[in-house]
Amino acid sequence: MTARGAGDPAVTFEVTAGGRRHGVEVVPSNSALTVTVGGQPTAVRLDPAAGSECWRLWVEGLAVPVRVREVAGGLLVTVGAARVPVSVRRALPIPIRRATAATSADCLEVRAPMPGLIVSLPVGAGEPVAEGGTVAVVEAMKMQMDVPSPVSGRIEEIRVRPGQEVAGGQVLAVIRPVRAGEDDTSVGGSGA
Amino acid sequence: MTARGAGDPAVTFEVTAGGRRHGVEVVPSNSALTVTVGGQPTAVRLDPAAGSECWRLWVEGLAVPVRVREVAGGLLVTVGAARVPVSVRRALPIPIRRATAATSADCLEVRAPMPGLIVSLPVGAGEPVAEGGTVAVVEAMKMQMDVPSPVSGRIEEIRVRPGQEVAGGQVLAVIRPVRAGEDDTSVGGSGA
Amino acid sequence: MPPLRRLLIANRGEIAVRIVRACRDLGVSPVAVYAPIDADSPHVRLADDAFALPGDAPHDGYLNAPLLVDLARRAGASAIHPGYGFLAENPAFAAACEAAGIAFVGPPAEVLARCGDKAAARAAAAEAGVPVLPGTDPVGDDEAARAARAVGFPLLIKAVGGGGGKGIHLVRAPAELPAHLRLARGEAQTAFGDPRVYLERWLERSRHVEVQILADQQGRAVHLGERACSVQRRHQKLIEEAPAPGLDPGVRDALTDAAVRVATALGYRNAGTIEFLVEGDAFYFLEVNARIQVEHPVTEATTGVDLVASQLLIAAGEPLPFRQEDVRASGWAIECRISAEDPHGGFLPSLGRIDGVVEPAGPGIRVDSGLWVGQTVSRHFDPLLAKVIASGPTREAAIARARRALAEFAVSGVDTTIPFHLWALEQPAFVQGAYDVHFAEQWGGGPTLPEAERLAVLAAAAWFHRKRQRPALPTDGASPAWIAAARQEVLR
Amino acid sequence: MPPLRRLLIANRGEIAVRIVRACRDLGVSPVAVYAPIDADSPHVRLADDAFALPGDAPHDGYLNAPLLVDLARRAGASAIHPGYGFLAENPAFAAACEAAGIAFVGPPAEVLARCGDKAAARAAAAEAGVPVLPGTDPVGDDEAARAARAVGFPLLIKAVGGGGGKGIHLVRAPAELPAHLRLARGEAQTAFGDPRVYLERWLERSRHVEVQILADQQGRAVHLGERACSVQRRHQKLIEEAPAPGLDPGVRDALTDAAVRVATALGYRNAGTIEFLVEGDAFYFLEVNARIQVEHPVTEATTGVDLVASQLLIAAGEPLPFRQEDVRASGWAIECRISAEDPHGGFLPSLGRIDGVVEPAGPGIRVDSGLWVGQTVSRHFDPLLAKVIASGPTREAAIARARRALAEFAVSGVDTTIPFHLWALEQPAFVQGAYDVHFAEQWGGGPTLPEAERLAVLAAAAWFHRKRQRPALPTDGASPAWIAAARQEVLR
Repeated sequence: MTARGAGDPAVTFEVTAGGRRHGVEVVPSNSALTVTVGGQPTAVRLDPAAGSECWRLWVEGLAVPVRVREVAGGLLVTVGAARVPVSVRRALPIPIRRATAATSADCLEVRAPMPGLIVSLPVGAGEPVAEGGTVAVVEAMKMQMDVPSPVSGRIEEIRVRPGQEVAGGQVLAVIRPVRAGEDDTSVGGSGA
Repeated sequence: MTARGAGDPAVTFEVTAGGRRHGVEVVPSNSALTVTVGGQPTAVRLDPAAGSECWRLWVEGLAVPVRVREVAGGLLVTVGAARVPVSVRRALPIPIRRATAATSADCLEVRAPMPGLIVSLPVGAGEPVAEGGTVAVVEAMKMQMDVPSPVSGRIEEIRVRPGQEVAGGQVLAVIRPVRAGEDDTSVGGSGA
Repeated sequence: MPPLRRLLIANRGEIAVRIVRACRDLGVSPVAVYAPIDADSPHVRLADDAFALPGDAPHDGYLNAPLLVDLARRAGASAIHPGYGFLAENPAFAAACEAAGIAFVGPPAEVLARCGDKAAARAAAAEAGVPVLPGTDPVGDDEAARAARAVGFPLLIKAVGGGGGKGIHLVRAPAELPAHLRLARGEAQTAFGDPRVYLERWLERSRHVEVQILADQQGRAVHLGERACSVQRRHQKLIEEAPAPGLDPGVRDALTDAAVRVATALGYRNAGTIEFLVEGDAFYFLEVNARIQVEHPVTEATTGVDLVASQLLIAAGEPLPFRQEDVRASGWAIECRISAEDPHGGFLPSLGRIDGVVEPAGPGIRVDSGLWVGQTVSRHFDPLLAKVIASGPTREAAIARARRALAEFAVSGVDTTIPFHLWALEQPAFVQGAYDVHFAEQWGGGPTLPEAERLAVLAAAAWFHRKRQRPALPTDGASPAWIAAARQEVLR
Repeated sequence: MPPLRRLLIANRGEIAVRIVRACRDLGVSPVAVYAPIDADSPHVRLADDAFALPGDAPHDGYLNAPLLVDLARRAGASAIHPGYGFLAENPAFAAACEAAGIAFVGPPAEVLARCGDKAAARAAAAEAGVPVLPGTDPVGDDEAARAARAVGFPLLIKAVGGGGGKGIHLVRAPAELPAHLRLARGEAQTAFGDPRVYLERWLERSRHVEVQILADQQGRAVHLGERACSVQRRHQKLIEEAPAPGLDPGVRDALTDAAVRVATALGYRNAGTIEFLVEGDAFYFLEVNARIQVEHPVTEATTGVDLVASQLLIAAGEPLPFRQEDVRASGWAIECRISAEDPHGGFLPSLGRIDGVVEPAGPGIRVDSGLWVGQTVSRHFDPLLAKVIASGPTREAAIARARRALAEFAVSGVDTTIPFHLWALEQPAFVQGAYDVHFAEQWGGGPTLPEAERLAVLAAAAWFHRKRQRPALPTDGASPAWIAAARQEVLR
């Protein structure tokens, strides 16, 4: 057990990374930290390297450049070529994304894959759309991209208009799925 | 004449550089300034380049890197390879260095030429020193330097001790000059 | 160079910085223009004078041809360097410059038009005895299906305005054609102000090799060797190198010789690149890139020739100061493009505000960068932020130095392609020089390594601990509310 | 290189960063040590591990031989690189490393001792048929006057511990000898922990030319061409270049050949430099610098050989991977040393806190730097902050690029030698390559130009205006009271 100063209480929480949950204890010792993961203690130090996101992790006689980015629901930690989404349980209640009041639980939201500009919305509200059919065309950095419908269904609601700037992850449209045979209206994609 | 906004009053003062005094008027215009020196208006802009001292001066379609350092009594402005001490009159009362109470007006102060460490003080208080004789040896960055006496005379007072860190310009010793024939004690330099 | 005293740079980012430096080296006074969002950028900071453009959208700014010509005149510039992208290959812009008595640093308008007419360029190459791939003239939507059948699948849709991978779509089957045609046209319109596209046959297991050309106004054309550019994602190059690894010396000679013949046949002037697809020992002319290219530094590193300075000298009417036999390439150079893209998220653009940068340096490393702290990476512009060029006496040395430099490079505020490069430079196929245009597909979403996971857990734990102790880090954005909540709960 | 997995760097600043990079390129894990004042420095930030030294004073820290050997052992390092200065040429330290089973990256202790014994080195050179200048063994204060008469005036007092211009004093007449002897001894004690000095004849109109040597443990020695180092101030080099301008090819061949003979005669191992004075077509051996030198990058730029990586490979027992005839130098390279000195104030050290840095980059520019924002430039260490190495196909191109880079370089917080370099690179004597060791004296206190004065007035006026409008600039130091007073009076 690592000796602890009176003013340096251990902090314990659960970290989930790559689908695995780890019990983690952090104890300050000198200028470093002792981080115990699954009973295995490791001396680490995290020094700032550039701006708010880039750090240098000193661990076991090696220095590893890491980037830590805060996102909704946790952290994205980039270590070399690998990116590891990390969430911290108990300490970090992950906000659960519930269907909004306006959207019934049966409906699906189509979100912007990147921040950008809405170029066009080929299918109008109330119209049918096929799985893979284009719901919106988004442009960023001179690249245009079709945003496809994840299911066959009918557009319940369009939440954006052409020419509008949207954030990554912003809801563009809400679709009510149609089960095979439930609705025999011919459904088309962007050509509809 | 340059048009002036109501909230942009002209500021006038006198700038002395290279021994020449200039009447200077500064009038803001858009993102730049109109600086009139000796009746000659010039549009300039000063943008930060690095830290507190490095700037980029935009003037007459050219950009000139300048460094502006605040020193006692004014500014040191470095333009390319040249350094120009600049003082601003009326706006900038230059503090006159008066002899301190402990030093009679006849005495001269010997100051440290650079910040550093006092290595030795070869001549003691009350002892004679020749013009050019070593009053102190100062060391910085592995370089040692003799601090010579500007006159022949007698050490009135030593204000530092060996091993002491001193600032650039700090008074090391006070010397009372001896006019030729006034004192026939043989005076030596560092060998005394 | 008396006639060229002042030059306007009609571009932004790292290439504008590059052109400023070439100007300085020749004693030419560089003048910048900038979109409002670029006001504090390095190309503005390093120039002698700078003019604001009226808006961030390209058509207001860096594509605003009449305004750029007018600004050059007002700035007293006798030449305009268009960089790459934007107006670099626009014959009308080159003609407008000439009409205003301003030298356009690039080929004359008629050569740009000839190179831009892809079918004509292909025909000229074929006539010069250089193998070409089947392709079309610019196609309308109506005729596209028939033209595609004639070309054969798989095929590429390419923008006539061309370049930088923008507007390029791979089509494997006739059914995919209409959707891709529409997207490609939209991108071409945005990037080049020209919606025209054409079709070209695609070879599945090919390598992309290109040859650098310099041609003076006296009509002498030389090549400066080839570059390998097969590490591509969405038809955008990610890594380029010179020379091309694994290229048979006979094929190399035939390629470079063919490139000079194509350039001569087209009456080419100034710096340009002749692109080829190579499959085994066979090669096919693709097109001419009638501009300085992003990857020009690898050729500068191996030949010692300053290509951008050469562009200025040629534009000023100077003859090339060397002949083909004087060009000696030695060593190896590799360029990694650092772009604001999320390599773990399908290389989608990553927008945001740069709040910290550490660029690499030291032996064998050149960094051409447009990065600055405070920079807003917007959807308006190409995501290229900087380039790391590593060179050394051998390919092995260049790769080792590139890895070292990438590990030193830190960018905070947006995702970048650095993790992809760290991965690529460790892959056996890359290290052995045995890769083709499909190489980057093996990246998938990036590696998942147990060791990285362990380090990420340690880093996350230390990060939280630090956040608890030092509430305020110097960032612009407010800390998300959940962090505050988490902090409270951790403290209990 | 299996035996060398981890290496301790017993140095600081730019050379420690340089060694970190060589380690990375070879897959060796670099371990840093640091005086408390250097805790946030780049060499610490870039290493795999870092150990604090107990104090800032050199004898507590970077000269603390037993502690450094102990730290290497604790860090699991199998080698120590001493850089230059500090313990680089200390035979006892090299012996202590060997005794502890740690490879010292440099010549073995007995070779260091042989090179450090200047009289013995001179004798060995003379025996190898190389001309030498009159000089002495280490001299005591009593015998100095007589020894000086034998050597002849003018002469130099030089430190036995040697290197970097420290402890070197020029003496033109017998009367000046005692004072200079005392100062030189004091400096030698501080810099090298060894107060011994020796005397050597000085040639008034000579040029300083040195030859880079690499010698492996198998006994093969090669040279990598010469460097010209005549731009000196207080016997500290300010600018170096490779090759040496205006050197007759026959003299060059004789010099490099003599250098290899001296190295062979001394049983030299690892990287070293053989120094010569050249006067007309005559040259004289001066001494051996038994270490990597500050100016090594100009040789790296012209030969493509990584000298620091070569040092590591030789220390690991590898034979040189090339022979003399494989070494090909091409192009030109110039290094400007950026030091914390006030060139307008007699090059006195400028101490302070760095609060802003912009380093140059781009084609033909390499920057080796130990600078960081927040750095305290203290009296404890050498004032060298960074080096700008400019290279190009011709000397003219290298000079143009060096000028461009110096204009981009901005350091806030201390005075630097940048203004001197801007001046030097414009001087006809330098541009023509026709300069000797007196060149830097022409600087005087720097130029006074009416145009500079006019710009300074404009800058000062704009600066005051800005200060009035924006009271808080992000500096650490408080604004002097007189500024506040001035502001009030300006506002009236």
